Amino acid sequence: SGGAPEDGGGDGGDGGGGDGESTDSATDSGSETYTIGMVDSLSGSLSAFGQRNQRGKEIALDDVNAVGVGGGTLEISQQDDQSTSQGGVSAAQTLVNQEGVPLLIGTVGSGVSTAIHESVVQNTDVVQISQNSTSPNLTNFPDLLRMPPAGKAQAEAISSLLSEDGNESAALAWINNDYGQSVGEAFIEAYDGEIVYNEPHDQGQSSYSSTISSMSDTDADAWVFITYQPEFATMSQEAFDLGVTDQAAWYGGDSVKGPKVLESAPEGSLDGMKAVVPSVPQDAENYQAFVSEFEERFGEEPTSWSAYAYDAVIVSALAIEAADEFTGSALMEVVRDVTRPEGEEATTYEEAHEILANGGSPSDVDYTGVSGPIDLDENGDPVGLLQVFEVVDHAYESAGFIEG
Amino acid sequence: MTGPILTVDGVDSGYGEVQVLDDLSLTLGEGEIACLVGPNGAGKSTVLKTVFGMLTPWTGSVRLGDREIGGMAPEDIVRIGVGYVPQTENVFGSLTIDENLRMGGVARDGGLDEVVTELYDRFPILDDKRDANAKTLSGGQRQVLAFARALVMEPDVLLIDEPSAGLAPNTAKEVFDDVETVNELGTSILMVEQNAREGLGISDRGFVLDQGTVKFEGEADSLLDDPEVSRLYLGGESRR
Amino acid sequence: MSTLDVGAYSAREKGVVGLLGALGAFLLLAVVTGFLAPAYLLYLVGLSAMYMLLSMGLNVQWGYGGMINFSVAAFFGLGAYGTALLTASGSPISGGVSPVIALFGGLGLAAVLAVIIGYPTLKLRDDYLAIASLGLAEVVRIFILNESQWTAGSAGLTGIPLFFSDWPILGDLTYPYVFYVGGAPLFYTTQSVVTSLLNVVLVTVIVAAVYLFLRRIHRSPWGRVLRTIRTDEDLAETLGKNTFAFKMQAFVIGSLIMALAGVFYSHLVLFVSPQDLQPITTFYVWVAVILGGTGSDRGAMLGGFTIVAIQQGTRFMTDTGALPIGAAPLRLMLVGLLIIFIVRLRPEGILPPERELIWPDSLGGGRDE
Amino acid sequence: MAQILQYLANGLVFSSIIILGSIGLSLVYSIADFANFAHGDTMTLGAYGAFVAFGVFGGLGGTVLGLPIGFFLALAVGMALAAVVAVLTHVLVYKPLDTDSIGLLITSIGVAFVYRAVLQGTFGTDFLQYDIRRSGPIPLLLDTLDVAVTQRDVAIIVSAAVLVVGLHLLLQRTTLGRKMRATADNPDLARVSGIRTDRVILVMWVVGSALAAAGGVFLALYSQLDPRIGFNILLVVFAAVILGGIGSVYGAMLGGLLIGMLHELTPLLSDVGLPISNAYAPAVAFVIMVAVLLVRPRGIAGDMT
Amino acid sequence: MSEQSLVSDGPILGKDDPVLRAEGLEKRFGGLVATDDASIEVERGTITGLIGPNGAGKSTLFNLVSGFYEPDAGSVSVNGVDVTGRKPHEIADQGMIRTFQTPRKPEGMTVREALLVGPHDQTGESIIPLFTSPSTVEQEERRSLEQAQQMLERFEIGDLATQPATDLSGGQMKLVELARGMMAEPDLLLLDEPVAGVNPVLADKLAGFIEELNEEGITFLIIEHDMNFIMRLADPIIVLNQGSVLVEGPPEAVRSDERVIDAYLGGPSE
Ligand SMILES: Nc1ncnc2c1ncn2[C@@H]1O[C@H](COP(=O)(O)OP(=O)(O)OP(=O)(O)O)[C@@H](O)[C@H]1O
Ligand SMILES: Nc1ncnc2c1ncn2[C@@H]1O[C@H](COP(=O)(O)OP(=O)(O)OP(=O)(O)O)[C@@H](O)[C@H]1O
Ligand SMILES: [Mg+2]
Ligand SMILES: [Mg+2]
Repeated sequence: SGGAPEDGGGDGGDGGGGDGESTDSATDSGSETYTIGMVDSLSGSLSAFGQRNQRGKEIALDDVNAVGVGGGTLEISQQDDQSTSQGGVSAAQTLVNQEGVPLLIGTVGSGVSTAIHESVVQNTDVVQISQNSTSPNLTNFPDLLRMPPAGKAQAEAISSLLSEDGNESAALAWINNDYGQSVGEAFIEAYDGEIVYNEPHDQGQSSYSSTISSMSDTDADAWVFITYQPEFATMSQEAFDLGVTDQAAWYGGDSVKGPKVLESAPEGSLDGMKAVVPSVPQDAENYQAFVSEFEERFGEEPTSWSAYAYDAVIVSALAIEAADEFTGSALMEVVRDVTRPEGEEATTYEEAHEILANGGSPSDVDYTGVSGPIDLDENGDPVGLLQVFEVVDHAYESAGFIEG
Repeated sequence: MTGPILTVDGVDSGYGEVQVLDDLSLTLGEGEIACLVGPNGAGKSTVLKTVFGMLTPWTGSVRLGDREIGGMAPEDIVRIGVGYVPQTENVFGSLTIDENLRMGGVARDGGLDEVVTELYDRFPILDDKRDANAKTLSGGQRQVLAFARALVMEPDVLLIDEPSAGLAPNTAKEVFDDVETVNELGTSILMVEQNAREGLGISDRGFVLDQGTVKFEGEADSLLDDPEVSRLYLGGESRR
Repeated sequence: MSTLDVGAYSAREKGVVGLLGALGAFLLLAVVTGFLAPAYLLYLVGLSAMYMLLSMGLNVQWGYGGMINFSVAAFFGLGAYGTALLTASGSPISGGVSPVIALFGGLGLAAVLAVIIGYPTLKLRDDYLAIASLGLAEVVRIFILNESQWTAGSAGLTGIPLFFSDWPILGDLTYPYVFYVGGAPLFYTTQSVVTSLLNVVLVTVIVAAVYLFLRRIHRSPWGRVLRTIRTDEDLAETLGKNTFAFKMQAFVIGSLIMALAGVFYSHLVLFVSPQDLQPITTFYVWVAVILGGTGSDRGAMLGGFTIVAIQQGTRFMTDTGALPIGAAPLRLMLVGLLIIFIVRLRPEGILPPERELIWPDSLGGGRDE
Repeated sequence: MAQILQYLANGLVFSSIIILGSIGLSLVYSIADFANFAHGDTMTLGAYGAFVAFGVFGGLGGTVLGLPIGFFLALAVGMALAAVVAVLTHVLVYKPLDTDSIGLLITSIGVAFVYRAVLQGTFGTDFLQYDIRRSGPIPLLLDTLDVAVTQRDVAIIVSAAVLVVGLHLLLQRTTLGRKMRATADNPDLARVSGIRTDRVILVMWVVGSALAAAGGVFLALYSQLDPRIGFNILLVVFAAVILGGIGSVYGAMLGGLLIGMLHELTPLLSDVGLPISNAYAPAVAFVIMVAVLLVRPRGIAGDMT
Repeated sequence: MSEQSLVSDGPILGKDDPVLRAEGLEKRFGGLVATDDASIEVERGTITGLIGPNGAGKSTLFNLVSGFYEPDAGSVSVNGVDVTGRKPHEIADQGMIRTFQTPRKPEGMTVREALLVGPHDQTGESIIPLFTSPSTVEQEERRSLEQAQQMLERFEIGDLATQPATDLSGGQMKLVELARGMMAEPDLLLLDEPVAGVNPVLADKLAGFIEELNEEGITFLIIEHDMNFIMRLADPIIVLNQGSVLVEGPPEAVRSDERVIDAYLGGPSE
């Protein structure tokens, strides 16, 4: 039963919980407020991601509260991590130690998420779900959950795509942070062709022409970009300006795909590029609904980052709904279960909530989100479904799916 | 001599909250050279700074002719015909001699080139170094430059703070001669001089300042002859 | 300012002391009434103390000797990395060393780098030193970022133990999460108050020791020579002072104090990454020193505290739950405006150095700070 | 050979942007006597100003240097906006302050935060772009010299050159340059000489921020626009100013050219047998900068005026 | 030497016990030769005067011997130690201290504090003794403080002791500059126009003070344009012109030397 933090315990009600007891107190008290925390990159170098997160979160919060959670409403207390680990730790300290939230969504940067986990969350009664961190390193912290699949699967997918397409050598440019480094390493490990160029680049530079020039100096069959959208946008423009866009086949990870990238690239310059992106089938109903809602509100297509943030909120809400009490340990017990395939598939919060409200146990639900099947494993990583996109006539087209 | 061209009347002034001038009054007659002498820290430089708008008088008035100039900004005071040679930091170190002189004349309407040429004639020491940065000048050369810079405006009233400090005897003589020449050409001069005997020697009138007030004033010659003034403020003999 | 106030506490200082007292009382009240969680307060105290150390370190360099050092973050980072590389379970080179020994590792690393950076750059003047040190700090950061075989690169270092983890009694105290009094949890808290308390004790001891040390060396002929160098190096040289040696001493001492802050940070936050060496930390420390009052040790401490108050306080001003999109910019703006206003209202800093650098006892009694 | 030419061409474009930024910074540095950390955000401000204006004028027909005329109008608007904001900031923030150069520096960090907060609050943090088509390398140069240079590159270089020459004429043909230097050297004496230092300082802000804005606009044109572009490039601009020698406008230009080039030429190091990764490009630029400073402790143009 | 009443052409070299010996010093600034084969010796125990027209190279000579400029040619030795090319503080360590023609302004220091920097080799200038022997430091400080106060009183600026050293009149700054140099108690003190801008009555008193110090064993080399002052104090007087030594000799003889009158005094001296 979803007790409020104040009374710290289940207060009974009807409906089934994980142990057969009630989880829904909607009937006796309809005004409980469950406050969870969210650390997001609202300023600093990752704030563009943070901003997308905010949009996903807003929609999710509305979706949850339209139905209700634990008989009450969900509230998210939010803090900015300034895209730095120091900022992230302070943000999490405020939420966890001052406000006492039992569940913390956070955060974008893999390094920052790790910092929060190490210094605030570990050994405490708090569940942490990262909305955006993809570094394979996070797999080493089983109690640090996350929404996006580890970059490793992606890297492997890219590498097999490369081989399938008959590329015998590759030039790899990766962004110099935890994400780029670890995905890059995973790619190198997986790829059996020759790596002829393998260099990091710093985030937020105004020019990457030296990177592009160096890549074009190699005779690699394929260029692989493990970087973020603004950086990739700059690179693709510079490549176009240098007239080397056709020199090799281009591949990229999730973070280089986005409407903005296409918008900013000269017409046709990216045609033929392939990007591997964690996703649900595009035609899935819930995803379509999310897209149209998103477009209506913000006037643009969502990226996968917004979808992860959306799902992070939904999964948290489901955990609250399913848990006996509103404490970290109780939430931790159920949070994985609500996402796993044992149960009945639910593609929206409403559906999932219904199952739980009707007495379903946590494992009776298999929430499949707008970002993918989720299915959190014992390491806290989701099992992602990966989708390959190819740029055709200056638009992304799905070119099939790969199991993560 | 007609009425005073410059009148300082009952002025209190100072730095921040520290008062230096205490109800100080003095006048400079048209066409006169007047010399301020007194111990170090008496407030001589402060008088000039107050007249020239570097400091605002706390009370009292400063008048140029009939016009009140107390509290006016220096850049405006220059434009109504007053020139000033500060005691320290009186040249633009990173500008050349030529630029220094031309900066002296930014408020001129025209004829800058002529005046500057004339000044080079008058001070060959500067002519040799037109394009040298002023910070490379020797102490004495700097002093001459500072004096010349103020002359570019051909002011009606010139305030000079210790024109002879650091000058070799021959150069000092030249500068005093120049002060006299400028004066003869119609500029009234209020001068501070530690080389008191020489300074009073070329002056019409003198003021002895001590602790922010005028202790003695009168004809320059009578001050020079006054034994008490001599003993307290002027020292035994001429310093050159 | 007419005369330098060489007497007892000025009205301004009394004001500041009063204000601090009031603030302390307020915080205490907040804890007692449950508005402020003790664990969080202790974290803030730790963070403030860390910034105090950084500010005191920079104050030695800039406030005493006029060296515009823009590599604060690098020395902070070296201290943090030094101890982390030696103690962390995730360290690629060593790990498992006792934090007490690692402390000296961090300091040693910082001292070596201080000499390496200082040697060429301390000959430069003012702003040239600023940019040179900033540049070299970037080099250090880029090195740590890229040489992952030694530093774990951008992934950062995890598994750093608490400082007292291997101490006989204190080490065992570190993991009860909740304090029970008569079976009921005393605090609603999720992280160990004990751990935080130990951190605070540790850092208080460090801050106090550093402060006492600095107070002695500052108001001494040594500090006076540095102050002379600060305004006019040539003057100090003519008087036979080996200005380079003095500057190097101050630079190394300052850097060591910054590294000390880094060591503490490592064991407070238990995670370090190259991000911690971003120049933004340097800017914040500069702001702290200037706001506190350049050249004043107490000012530096107060500045360190102030900067944390600004950073964390603005968190609460905007922390209204359902945040509008503009929350982050709003906070950024608040921080910016606060900085502008403090400089406007207190151009000399909150606690400017008002005393002469003359050995206190030699002026006769009652002159101590 | 073509390789080197290509790097040089890249360097020239990048340098043009840095130069525009560094001139303004250098002016403020010498005349207002502080390191203005809000300068990068002034660049960003100009770029956003032009972005909004381009939305209005973008449709205007005709092209100059391959860019729509509307772009140049927008550029002018961006420059004007930055100038107005800088003047306002001077009047409201810096002028009333009674502090030294470091106090001003710290204040400018606060100012930078405020600028950035406004931009971020208004436009969000995601990146934007001027809606101008890219046309790829100019075929003639590609065929003859095997160097890829776009019309856009040329436009940036030419516009920067025009602005720099314009500034040069302004400084040389009028007494403004001298008045600025006199004011920088000794403000009191400048006033004593009759220079209206208040006005000189205003003009300095106008010129410096307008040029910064131009740099910001070109930077955004070159890559893309987000609230941090100016701040991200600030360190490099500072390096250029210091390398050139503080207070020397021409030194700043030289420093800008050098730093921009160094930044783009790092890949050449591996060609000459120094296997230094591109990741060390900024580090290499900084190390070379420090090395230059050791030889010339007051910058390249150290004692030049 | 003392018997000789005629002035010598060029410098008098080969003195018995020179504290400072500069030989063939040359310094060029671009095309300009500021110092040209200048040699001087300063005999221990004397007050040696250095005069010459503005721009003759006097201050440049000071800068050369004190290590602020690197000579293009020539050598400098202090107390018999060759110090050519050494850093200023190393030369100061040999027992020679100089003052500046344009007084330095130690910001943020009080007048007495500025004076306390003067004494050489203070125990408290090293960090360790601050902790190991604080009492020695304290004693030294007390002594210096007392000395500083006395000095300021002699210079008639005793009441300024706790004023900021930057808020002074032009003449007061010169006095502080002079007093600080004296605090160092060197073997040789180089004074660059110590009384320019100083009130003549006070200048007389200072002359007396310098004589006292000289009797206590400090040697002086003084640049000064104030004839009254330098003629009273100095013997011998060296005249520098266009970068090299024109003549050297006892004051009266120098004063009446044609060449000196031509180049420097300009017309018959009073
Ligand atoms: N900038 C300043 N700030 C504060 N006090 C000052 C400042 N300048 C001078 N004073 C003080 O004001 C008093 C008068 O100084 P002023 O410069 O007018 O003296 P002066 O008569 O010109 O002396 P001198 O002959 O030494 O130049 C002195 O006691 C001095 O200490
Ligand atoms: N740093 C420098 N760069 C260029 N020229 C210089 C420099 N320093 C001095 N000079 C020149 O060298 C000559 C000698 O200058 P110096 O300062 O030694 O003269 P001085 O004898 O001390 O004169 P004064 O009595 O006026 O102080 C002057 O012509 C001066 O302009
Ligand atoms: Mg005076
Ligand atoms: Mg001289």
